[in-house]
Amino acid sequence: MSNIFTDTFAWLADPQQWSGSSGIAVRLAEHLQYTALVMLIASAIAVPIGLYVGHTGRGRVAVVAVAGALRALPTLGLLTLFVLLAGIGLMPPVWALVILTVPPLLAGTYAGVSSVDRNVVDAARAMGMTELQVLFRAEVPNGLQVMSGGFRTGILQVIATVSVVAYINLGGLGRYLFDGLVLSDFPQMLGGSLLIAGLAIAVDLILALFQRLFLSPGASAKPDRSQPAAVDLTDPVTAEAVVQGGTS
Amino acid sequence: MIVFENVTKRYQGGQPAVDALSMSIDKGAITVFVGPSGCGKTTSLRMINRMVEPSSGTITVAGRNVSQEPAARLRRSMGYVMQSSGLMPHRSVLDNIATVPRLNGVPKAAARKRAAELLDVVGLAPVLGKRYPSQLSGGQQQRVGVARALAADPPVLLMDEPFSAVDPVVRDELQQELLRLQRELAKTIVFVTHDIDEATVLGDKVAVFAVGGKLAQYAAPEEILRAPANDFVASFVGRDRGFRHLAFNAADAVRLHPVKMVQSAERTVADGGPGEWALVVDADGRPLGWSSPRDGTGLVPGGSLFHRGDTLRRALDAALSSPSGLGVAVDDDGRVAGVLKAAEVLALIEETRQNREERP
Amino acid sequence: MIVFENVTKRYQGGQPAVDALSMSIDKGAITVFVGPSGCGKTTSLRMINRMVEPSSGTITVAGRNVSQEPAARLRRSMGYVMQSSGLMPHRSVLDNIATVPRLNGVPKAAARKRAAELLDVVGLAPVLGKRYPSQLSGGQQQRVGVARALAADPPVLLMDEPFSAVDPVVRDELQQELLRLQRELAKTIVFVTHDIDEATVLGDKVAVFAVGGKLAQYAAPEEILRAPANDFVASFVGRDRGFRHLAFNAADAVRLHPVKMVQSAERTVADGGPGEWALVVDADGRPLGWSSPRDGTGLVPGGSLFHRGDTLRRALDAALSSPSGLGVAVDDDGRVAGVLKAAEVLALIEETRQNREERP
Amino acid sequence: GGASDPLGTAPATGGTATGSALVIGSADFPESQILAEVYAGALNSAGVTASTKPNIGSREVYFKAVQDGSVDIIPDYSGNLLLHVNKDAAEVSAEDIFKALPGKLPEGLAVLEPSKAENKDAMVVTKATAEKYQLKSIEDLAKVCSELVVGAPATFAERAYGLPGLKKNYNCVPKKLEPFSDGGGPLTVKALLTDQVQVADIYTTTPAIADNDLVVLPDPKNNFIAQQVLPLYSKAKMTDKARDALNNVSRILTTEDLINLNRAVSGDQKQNPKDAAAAWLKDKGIVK
Amino acid sequence: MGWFLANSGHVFDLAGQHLVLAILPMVFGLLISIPLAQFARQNSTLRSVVVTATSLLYTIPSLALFIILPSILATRILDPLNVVVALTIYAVALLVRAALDAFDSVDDDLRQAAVAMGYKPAARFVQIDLPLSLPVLFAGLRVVSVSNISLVSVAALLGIGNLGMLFTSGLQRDFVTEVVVGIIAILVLAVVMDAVLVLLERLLTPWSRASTKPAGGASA
Ligand SMILES: Nc1ncnc2c1ncn2[C@@H]1O[C@H](COP(=O)(O)OP(=O)(O)OP(=O)(O)O)[C@@H](O)[C@H]1O
Ligand SMILES: Nc1ncnc2c1ncn2[C@@H]1O[C@H](COP(=O)(O)OP(=O)(O)OP(=O)(O)O)[C@@H](O)[C@H]1O
Ligand SMILES: C[N+](C)(C)CC(=O)O
Ligand SMILES: [Mg+2]
Ligand SMILES: [Mg+2]
Repeated sequence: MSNIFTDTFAWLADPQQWSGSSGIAVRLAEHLQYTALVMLIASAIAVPIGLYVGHTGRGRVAVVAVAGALRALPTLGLLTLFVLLAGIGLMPPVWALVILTVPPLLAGTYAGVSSVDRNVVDAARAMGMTELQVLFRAEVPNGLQVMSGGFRTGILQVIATVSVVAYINLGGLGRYLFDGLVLSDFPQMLGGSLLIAGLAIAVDLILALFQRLFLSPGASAKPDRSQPAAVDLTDPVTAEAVVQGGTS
Repeated sequence: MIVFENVTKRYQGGQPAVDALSMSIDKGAITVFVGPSGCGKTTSLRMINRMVEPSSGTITVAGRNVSQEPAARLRRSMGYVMQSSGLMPHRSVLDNIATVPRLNGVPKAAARKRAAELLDVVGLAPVLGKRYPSQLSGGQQQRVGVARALAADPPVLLMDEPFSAVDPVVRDELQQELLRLQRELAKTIVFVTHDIDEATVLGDKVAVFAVGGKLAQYAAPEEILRAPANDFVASFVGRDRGFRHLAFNAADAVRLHPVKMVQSAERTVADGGPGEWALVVDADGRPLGWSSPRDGTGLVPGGSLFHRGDTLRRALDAALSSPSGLGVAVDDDGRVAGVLKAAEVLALIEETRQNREERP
Repeated sequence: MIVFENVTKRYQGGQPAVDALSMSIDKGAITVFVGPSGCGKTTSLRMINRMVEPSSGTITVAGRNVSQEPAARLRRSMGYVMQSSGLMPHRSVLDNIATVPRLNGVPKAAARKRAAELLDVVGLAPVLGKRYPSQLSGGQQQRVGVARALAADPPVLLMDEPFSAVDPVVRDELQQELLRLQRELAKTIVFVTHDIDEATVLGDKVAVFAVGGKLAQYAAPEEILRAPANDFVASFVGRDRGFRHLAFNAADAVRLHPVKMVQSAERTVADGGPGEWALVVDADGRPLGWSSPRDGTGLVPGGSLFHRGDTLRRALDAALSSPSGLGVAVDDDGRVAGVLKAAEVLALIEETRQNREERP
Repeated sequence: GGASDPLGTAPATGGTATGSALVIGSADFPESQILAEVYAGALNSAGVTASTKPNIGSREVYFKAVQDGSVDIIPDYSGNLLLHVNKDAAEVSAEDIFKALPGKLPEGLAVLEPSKAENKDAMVVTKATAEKYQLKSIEDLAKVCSELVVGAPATFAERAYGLPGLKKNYNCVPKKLEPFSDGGGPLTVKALLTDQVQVADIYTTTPAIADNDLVVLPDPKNNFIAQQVLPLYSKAKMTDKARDALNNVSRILTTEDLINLNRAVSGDQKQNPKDAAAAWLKDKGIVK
Repeated sequence: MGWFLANSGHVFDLAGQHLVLAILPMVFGLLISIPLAQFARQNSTLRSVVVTATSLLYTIPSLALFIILPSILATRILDPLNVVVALTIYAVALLVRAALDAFDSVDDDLRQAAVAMGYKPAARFVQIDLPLSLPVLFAGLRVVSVSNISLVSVAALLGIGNLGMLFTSGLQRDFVTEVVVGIIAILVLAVVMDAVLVLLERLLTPWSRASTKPAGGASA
């Protein structure tokens, strides 16, 4: 049992595993492609709705309900359903993942916009900003902190769950889990898991860096929060708690 | 300049927040809306720049019906300052001040330059311009709020309890600063507060609102203190209105008497011999305290000081607070100019009252 | 009863928040700590019940060094009230009040019974006992906070700006209520505020703290207003201290004069003939306003009223705020008892001052 | 292994050999589940209490499950079972394989009599593909192998009969292996029909072969060795009564039965495996 | 519908197993997260370490965890314990954060008031901090509940009984109805669990429903 770990590292260190059409490099690239595609589609759906609801406060209840329902849909079930209905291919799994990702993005965007101090919004309006200006010059820049929290939660979920999607016949790092599983090849599975976790962490660190670089230090100054985590990996609950807390 | 005509605001299905308000706000003056919590002050103020739309009635600014103007443009023509400064946390102080000029299409560099000037106008150091709002104290934030409201040089300034979140000392400072600014700029300012003291200090005219959005009295502050229109106003104005009202009468006519003075350095046990209070002063003639008629050594702390140009209120307080019964008057350099007597101040007060009686 | 001996508190690596404080707090009296923000009032207060541990020095309560007592037990022996009422939102009002007795092991029923009594003591209706704190107004919450602090009948009550979050009218009420309670209960109360008015109204003794945690003056409020120990205290005490100080002198000796009165119902145009102000009263003899010497019909609003037992401050304000120059004095039923003249009040003030001068 | 089951959702697997209920496992494809139900039905009818634990996974997983006592019996296929326990086994015929098995199975495991029913992996193409490349048998694949994508379970890459076998026996190295997780099920068939893969590894008992007019390429080199259905069991809990009941099933079961059972479950009827098994058991008179 | 009626016993059976697999991790997750969060509150370094570490857990793919756990726990591959442990790990990843937020949501003045009244730390935690943090804690718990119920289905890939089996079986049999029934059943479970949690929260926090408007001044 102890040699599982040494075997895993041997597997990871083997240059042969990294090259070729089913090598780690290709799998990694596939994994990122799926993730990017899913995030793109999910953002295109969730962000405008989140901005609208956050800005106007209209449809809040509906959005919370829909986001909750989407969250309850099992990705594996959707995946099977879509594949059975539409056949194999790239898009059915992608849609299943999009449905998984919309709730955190929606919740994050909505919570981000509505987390902005109402006085700031009021002042913006009183200064003569149009509604769009209020949204993009006051609400979005100040809500970005929370919004990117939702985005990071979403992207982490996608990266982790793309692996489940390999169950059908997509590539990505999840292949190592399934191939390893049917063959009882534990080093391969463990290696695949480590790669996925590593990818998630790396992506999150990069996003954190972006956040630090592009977010106004004024907007992120949270004097009341004792201290943010060194690696603020994911904040799946807070953004959603803001949304959910409002309903109960 | 700003005219309310029979304006009523009713939020969804409730009692009126503002009830048939008709009033006319003077150009170039400070008009203060004051009243207890929930009486419709904010609502009235916000109807001026259409942050709230009236349920009925019309509001005109400089003769133009506000409801005919595009809301965003209307708002840019009026500065707005509120209790929580409402500064954009993600922008530097300079950029905050530059907001409205930027919305009006002023180039960035020019807007920043103007912002830097305004920083000086509101009495803030230039270095603060680069900070973020969260890095300023509450009082500084409010000054930035005022600067921002002034940036586009709007003729009208709407201020909703702008100073109520800062501590009393800073509030005093900000009030004086506002009065100083107003002397230079002569804007039409509508100022909301629930503090009657602030209202009487700042207002050229004061509108007292009663609960239910009714205008209870609208007059000069002096008149409101002297002659509250009804019990509601009287009780709102509070108990000390006799004293406070004195603040509206200059004490120029009060007589200053000479007083025995000793330089602190020259004092001996014998000084201020029995039966007479002597004022102890420093080398420049600034008052330090009193020397009691029975004790030449101890320094008795003095009362409040009366500065040349102060009001009857200060004059009387100076006399009443002095251990010798003699109020110390000082000149602009803080040097003793003489002493005043309570009885004489009172006589002056009575005279003022009788003059008022003669031309009511 | 509570003694600070050379107590210093330094939070991690900073300037002292409290600096070498030595003072002795009287048993059964209200001692007020007052001073600007950050001057160490709260820190000093909290060292008494060990919410904060001193860096050096000792504090004794009734002769026992607090640092020798188990903290939890010590705290249960002192009531504590703070600005935000600190009520437990998840417990009913009664259960909130019963907290400390319950911690002391009093059975639930007995603790609730005691809580119900206390509800009455602080002037709250019994029905409120079943509510949650969020269902009370701010003022009611503070009353519950006081009741809770009193529940275990502790000899000492620590109060940290308990009334600063409620509006001025309610604050007045709460202050009066506290004074009434204290007359009955005679606790040792340490009360923190940054409002010098509140300090002078409530305090048997007032400790003025200066920034840096230094005790600037510790004396009776009357003395602090009359003779501030230094410029800091004088400026902190503020400009109106001449008037405010008058609040410490009873006006029992002031002479009441008769005044011409007309019943409101009986007024005619001729009333109050030329040259004389007449007081318009209702059928019960309560003042309604003045009838001017030149106009028999109009009702001129009256000034503030002087109630029997009020201080010189009220007496003078009544005279100064009256349009006739005559302050209206009323008895306990609000009926006119006579009028008083400003000059006579002033004479009384001067007399008081001279008496003080004679026995310094 | 050895942690006790705290949930009670899995049937008890306690060590006493007599009288305790038997657990029949199954692999992660419908036929195996049907067979498990058939075994369980037959056992119950013979008075041996048996329950099923379907869908365990691939052989690597369920073999361990039998070893560690999670299940007691599982329907398996003789050839693949032998290859699983002996990677280098050279046996090809049904008899040889069955003979070789007992010697290779680990301590505590054994197999019962095999049935005539057989289900092997097979290389299947569409009629169009067969015509296009003139494919008569797997041997013909060799020439065009490098142009073709093979659809198969991921394990096909490693199995003796999989890519290694194709290369060794037929010198066929496909362009790509497209892995499918449905064990030659509907996805694989769909991929084949839509030409996403040109060759698919589909079990010979799959009704879809006949239903879609697919061509099973003959296997002259016996790359796909005999695969008779037979029960693999853990000796610990086997009783004579149970043994007789299972042997009785194996005596009756044919390949045709398998295809029909599969059609009942995966075809339009969508019978659940248990019902399909029950119907068959009744039909054959095993259950009255 | 017909298929569901014919197989309702089977579906309910799976739903039962599904529910057990979803609920146990929530309970264990809470039992672990609350003390962990309370421990992490001690200082900001500890806090960021704990938050970071638990967040990392969330990045492990569930499938990988189901597979790897047996070799770590020495459980059998089919042991539902693997699923329970894996989902407990995810629950902890979410709940530690939620619990920290929940404890932060308690007004510090209240804590001070409790200390000033002479509460000892343990009593204060149980009587003040815990009840008052319930609303935020429940918000987190509701997220975990939905997420767990959905994640349990992945365990079907390993043959561990739950509603996810309807997906694997539906896929192999090309049977959409079965998959749809599975999805709906999971949705129903999630909704029911959510309703139960909301109800539970209401029962546990009667004060939060009290109207915040002071109803009529009844002070004397
Ligand atoms: N957006 C709103 N919707 C409904 N009612 C409102 C709204 N804004 C204000 N009100 C109600 O209208 C009345 C007047 O409110 P307004 O804010 O104008 O009072 P205010 O005098 O400014 O009080 P304060 O001193 O507390 O700021 C109040 O009863 C308030 O509850
Ligand atoms: N827990 C703490 N850690 C570090 N510094 C503190 C702490 N509490 C108070 N201080 C500092 O000690 C000084 C005195 O604080 P304290 O709260 O006693 O003042 P205060 O007189 O009560 O002020 P306020 O009127 O604002 O309540 C301040 O400079 C404050 O910043
Ligand atoms: C790791 N997650 C639990 C986030 C997702 C999954 O693997 O299904
Ligand atoms: Mg307002
Ligand atoms: Mg304090």
